[in-house]
Amino acid sequence: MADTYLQVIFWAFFALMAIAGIRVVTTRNVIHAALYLVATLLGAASMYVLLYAEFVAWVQVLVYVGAVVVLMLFGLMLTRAPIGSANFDNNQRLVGAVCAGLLFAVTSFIMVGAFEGQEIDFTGTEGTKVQSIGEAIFSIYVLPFEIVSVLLLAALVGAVVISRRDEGRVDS
Amino acid sequence: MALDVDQRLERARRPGFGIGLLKGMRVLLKHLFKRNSVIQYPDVKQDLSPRTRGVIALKEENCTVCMLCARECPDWCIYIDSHKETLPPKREGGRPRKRNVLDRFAIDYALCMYCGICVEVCPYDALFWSREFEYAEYDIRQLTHEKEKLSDWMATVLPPTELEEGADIPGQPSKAAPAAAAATQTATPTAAATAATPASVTSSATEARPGQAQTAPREGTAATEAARPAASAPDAATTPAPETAKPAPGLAEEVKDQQMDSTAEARAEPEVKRDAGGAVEAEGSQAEVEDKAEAETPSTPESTAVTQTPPPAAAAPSRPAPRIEDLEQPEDAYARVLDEQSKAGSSPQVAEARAKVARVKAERAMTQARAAAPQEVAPTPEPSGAPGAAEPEPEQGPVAPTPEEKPDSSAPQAEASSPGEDPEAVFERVLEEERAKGSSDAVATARAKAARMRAGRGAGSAGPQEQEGTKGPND
Amino acid sequence: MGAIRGAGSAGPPETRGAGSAGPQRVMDPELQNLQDSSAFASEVSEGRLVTEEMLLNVGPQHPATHGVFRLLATIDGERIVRAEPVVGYMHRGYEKLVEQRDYRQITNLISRMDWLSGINNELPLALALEELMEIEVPPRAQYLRVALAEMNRILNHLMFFQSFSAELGAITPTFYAFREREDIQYAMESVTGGRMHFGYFRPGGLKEDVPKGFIAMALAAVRKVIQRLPDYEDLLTGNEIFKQRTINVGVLDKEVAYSYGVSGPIGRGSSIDMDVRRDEPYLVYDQFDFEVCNGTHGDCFDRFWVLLHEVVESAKIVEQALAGLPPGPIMGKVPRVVEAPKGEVYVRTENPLGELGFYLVSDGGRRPYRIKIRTPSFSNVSALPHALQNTLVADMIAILGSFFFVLGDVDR
Amino acid sequence: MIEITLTDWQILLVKLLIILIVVPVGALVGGYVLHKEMAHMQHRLGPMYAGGWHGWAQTLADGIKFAYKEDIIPASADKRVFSLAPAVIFVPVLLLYLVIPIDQNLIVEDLDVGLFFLLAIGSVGSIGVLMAGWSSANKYALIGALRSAGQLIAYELPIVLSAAAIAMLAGTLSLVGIVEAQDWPYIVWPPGIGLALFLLFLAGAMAEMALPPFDMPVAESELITGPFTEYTGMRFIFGFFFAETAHMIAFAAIGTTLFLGGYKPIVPWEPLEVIPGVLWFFVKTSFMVFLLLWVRFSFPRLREDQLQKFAWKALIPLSLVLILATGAWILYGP
Repeated sequence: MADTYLQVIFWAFFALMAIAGIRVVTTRNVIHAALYLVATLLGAASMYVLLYAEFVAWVQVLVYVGAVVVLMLFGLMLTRAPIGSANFDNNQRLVGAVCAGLLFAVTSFIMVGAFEGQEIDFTGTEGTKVQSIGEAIFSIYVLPFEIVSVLLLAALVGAVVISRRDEGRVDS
Repeated sequence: MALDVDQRLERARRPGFGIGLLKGMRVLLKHLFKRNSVIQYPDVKQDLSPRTRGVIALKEENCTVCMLCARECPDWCIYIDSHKETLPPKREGGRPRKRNVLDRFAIDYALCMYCGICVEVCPYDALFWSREFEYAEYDIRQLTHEKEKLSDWMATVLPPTELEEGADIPGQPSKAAPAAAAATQTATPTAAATAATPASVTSSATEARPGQAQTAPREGTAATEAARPAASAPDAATTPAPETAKPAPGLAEEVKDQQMDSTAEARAEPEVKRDAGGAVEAEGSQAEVEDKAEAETPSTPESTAVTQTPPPAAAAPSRPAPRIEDLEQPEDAYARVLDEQSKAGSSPQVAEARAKVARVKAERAMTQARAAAPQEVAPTPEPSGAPGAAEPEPEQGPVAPTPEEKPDSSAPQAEASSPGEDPEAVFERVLEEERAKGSSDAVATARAKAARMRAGRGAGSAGPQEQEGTKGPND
Repeated sequence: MGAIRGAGSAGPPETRGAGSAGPQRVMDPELQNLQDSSAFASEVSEGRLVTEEMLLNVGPQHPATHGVFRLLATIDGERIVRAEPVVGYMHRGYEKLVEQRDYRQITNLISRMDWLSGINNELPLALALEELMEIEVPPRAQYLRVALAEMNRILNHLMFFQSFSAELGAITPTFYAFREREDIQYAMESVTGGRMHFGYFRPGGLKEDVPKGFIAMALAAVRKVIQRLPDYEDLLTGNEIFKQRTINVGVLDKEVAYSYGVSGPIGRGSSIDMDVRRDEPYLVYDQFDFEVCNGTHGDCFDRFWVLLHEVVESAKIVEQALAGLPPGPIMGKVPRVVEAPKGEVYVRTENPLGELGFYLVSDGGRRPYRIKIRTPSFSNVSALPHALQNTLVADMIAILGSFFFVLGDVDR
Repeated sequence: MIEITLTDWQILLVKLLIILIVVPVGALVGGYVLHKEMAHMQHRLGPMYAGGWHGWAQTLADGIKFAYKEDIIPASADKRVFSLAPAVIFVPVLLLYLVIPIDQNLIVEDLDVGLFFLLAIGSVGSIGVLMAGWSSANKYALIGALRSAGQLIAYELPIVLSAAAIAMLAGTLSLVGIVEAQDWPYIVWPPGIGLALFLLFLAGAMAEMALPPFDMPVAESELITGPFTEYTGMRFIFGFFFAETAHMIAFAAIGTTLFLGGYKPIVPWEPLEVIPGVLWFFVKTSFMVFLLLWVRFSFPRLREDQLQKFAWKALIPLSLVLILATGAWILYGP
């Protein structure tokens, strides 16, 4: 029985994600696009929950919804945030579509190749333990983890450099 | 010194390390457990000062339609309508007289800025400040108070406060001792049953506070909220004039002049003349009513009692003094009127004020009935220049007009009691009396002049009618 | 909101995203002008990170302006580039109005000019008339005038603590200040009958003498304020957050303050050591012992500090005046009709907010020919642009609060 | 005795219903406490009339009043976003209550990653604030929203890091597990570090809820009501007042759970064990609410840049140091 429920919930969230995802790229209001993105991300989080990956789900919410999108909205509202529709179309739809399609194809190919034949065990209700994630990150994947942190640090430094360029403007 | 201040400032500017935050929190915690002093307003009312400018009350019978208030008002929010009435001559062969009759007196409180200039300029003490302030209305038109409503406010006017130590009270040494004596004299319960008692009591009360009586220009006192059963003599004597204690308007005018010092005398005379004139004029219109009242009231020529009857249109004409048992108890009257008014849809405060008026009326009626009870006639409290007698009359309080008898011991009564006296003699006698009392020269002279004038007018016809004429401007 | 141009890309403006190509966002005309201005253009052409300025109307209805006062602020993000005070929303034409009123009526009108210090408004008028009419005011009246004026000053300053702390976000001192005000107001009401608009001074003296018990009541009220001042020190002066918000914020230079005629506590905060009470004593101020408190830095903290300490000094004066209250009359020899003789006079007094001057020209009638009023708030407010430059929006609120002004006094 | 057997889903529904009732009621009570505590600290009485006894029904009356108010949406506002924003603010606050253990077994869902759930859900509300501020088409509202977002980004870190330290100490992310792992005396556990973490959490929580002295987003003297300037009626009360109070109580409960030993007795003394854990929890949460309000009424507000400086230069380094110290304690401590 639980399966039926899960099916219903899955398809509901799937529909939500699909619609929101389409609206992200078609809506004419950039803020609306960001808000649709929130819906998409929440849908993704719910998918993780359905996959018994609670921790990942809440990380998704905390990092993407709570921080990244907030930051995006912050930036958008600071810069160009007209109420009502505004056309940000720059006649590069075709290029965009090709790029997105390629990206999708490549990641799909890699993912399918990597996880071929593996199935998530839905019978056990344990799901993914925080402990196992921690162990995985800090043992098997410790190198990628460290590389990512270096990357983030570089991004941070870069941001500081860019933002410090206007030093002295206020004083002048 | 300056260096010290600078140093303190520098110390205050130094950065702290969180101690300041904790200190601030301590203050709040301290207050959390302190008993606080909030006054729960609609339930508990602050005891406002008698000088509080809450609402202006009108003592209608004192108004002579001189229009001074309306003219001086910076906001032009006072509306006065009047018409002239020609009265038949008082004596055979006299000139017909004219007098102003007040038709409308309204203050638009939506415009009023509560500066009090009207109260200040009123030469006849017809306007008073009351500390009532709760008369907000949903309809701005209701904020224009007509004279009936303004008269109702009179019930809430408080006696003025005593003055602070060292206040300049021209020529009025404290009369506390004689007043106290007078109070004890009259305070015997048996004496309370006489018509004259309230008069002597109130006058001695006035005496007890010579300060305001003399200096405060608007010595308007009221049967206020405090007009709680204060009919008994001891009460009246010990609490400063809870009932009524108001010098004649003429006196108040003199007092105003007093403050102007040297120029006072020069001005006092015309003022007083005007007073007297107004009084004489007033007398005529009320003649009929007063005659009636006079007939019913057991007043003797010697008694200081003078009928005071300025009935408003709505008020019942004076009737024979009823027996005490037939009268409504003051508290019952209060409750009844309050009930009626609230049923009639009056706003609560107006209803309350009217109820208070009713209560005062009922109390008056009781006192009166007691006085009129078939006992002996009131003894004159006048003999041998008792302070009460020579003191300006504590006229009827600034309560809404009531058809009632009010004993009145006024300065002019002196010549009234001896009708035939020569005006000059009156002048001399009153002057002497005033000096003996310790009045300042100016006051004494002014009073004496007033007395002379009255005597001069009254020389021809003695009797009750003339007495009415002496009671002061009454329009 | 100001748009950060090129926040994402540091390239020249033409290539900076498609945002400028599409339909434009709705823009203030003023903003459009700013964009066209040469300064902006040159900064853009240098390829630097430039932000657009935004015009923010603070007021005429805004909680921080306590009244109808408008501040036209050009802000860049949260930084104020320019600020221009716009006054006159409450202009009631007092100077013209009083020409149509006799002197008694003027007293009551003028009392409403600066509604927080009614007595202090009436005072210079009375003084001016007395000087013109050559009236000697009895000492009792003078002492009472001083006491009442200083009590009114305390009232005003308490109101300042109220509004200033509320503007900084501390709500609690607000209510404490009102509690303290209540006692003093009650004492003053028992004398004058009014709580804010007193109408008590008359040319030549006072309207009437004070009621019995007033001295005790007033002294108790004033002492209570002094007794409770440490609470304010703990809640505000010593508070680190308060210091952060006020120290070195909104500095008004002494020279600038001089050139704008800034006076009173705000001027003294900028170390303009001037107090009419001390420098040109009127009434009987020369008989009292009080200190004039000065700041040194001209920032919000110093202004607050000066005001706080003036309460103490005022309380001292009230105590001295009431303790030494001489007996006697309260009115000088004044003719029945107040008619100022032909002539002119300028009288200045120390209003709680600064120097209040009355220039009275009389043509000999019962009404003034002309009264020019020099109000302290007006001069103080004109110095605002200097104090506000290069501060943040949040600082603007603190500065507006520390430049305590009363709109009625600014606009008259 | 009738035995009622419910399926898991039904139990969950009942629990959700209880939350839906308890949270608004709690918010009402919290609002009343706020009024009263503020009033008494400020030498006033606060509400005294509504409902009779000490104005107990004041917040209810306020709510009813707001329900009757006209719902105004500004003409130039983005209507859909504008109407949706209060819900986006209020719903996450409701969700917070799902994982707070009121007693050992009295919890809607004892999530394995309960602590993480709290942090994640708590951060969603700020999107609602941004939506409200932007869609109002009002400069003040927008400034308020931006301040709010900046504040949230800055203070999310100290909260997460202090919570992480607690999780390290407890060795679990489950809230029940955390409570169970705490020993008396809770708050100074381990010595020094616990108290510092608690203060860190308090500062972060107050900043995230925009309570004074961190209330710049709604600073009424600067920005009127910040993002809620244009809101009226029910939207205002749900988006602003209700959410604020419910949020405050939720954070008080979280603080109780993480630092004060949750539903455990104040001191580990046999007779005190008899008192049900719910009461202990209630007492401790009340104390936390009192503390939050006390701080709230004591201080003026900081300036936005000062707040950022405080967060980035003081709180975040401090929390990193504390994490280190906690690790050291776990490794080398007793």
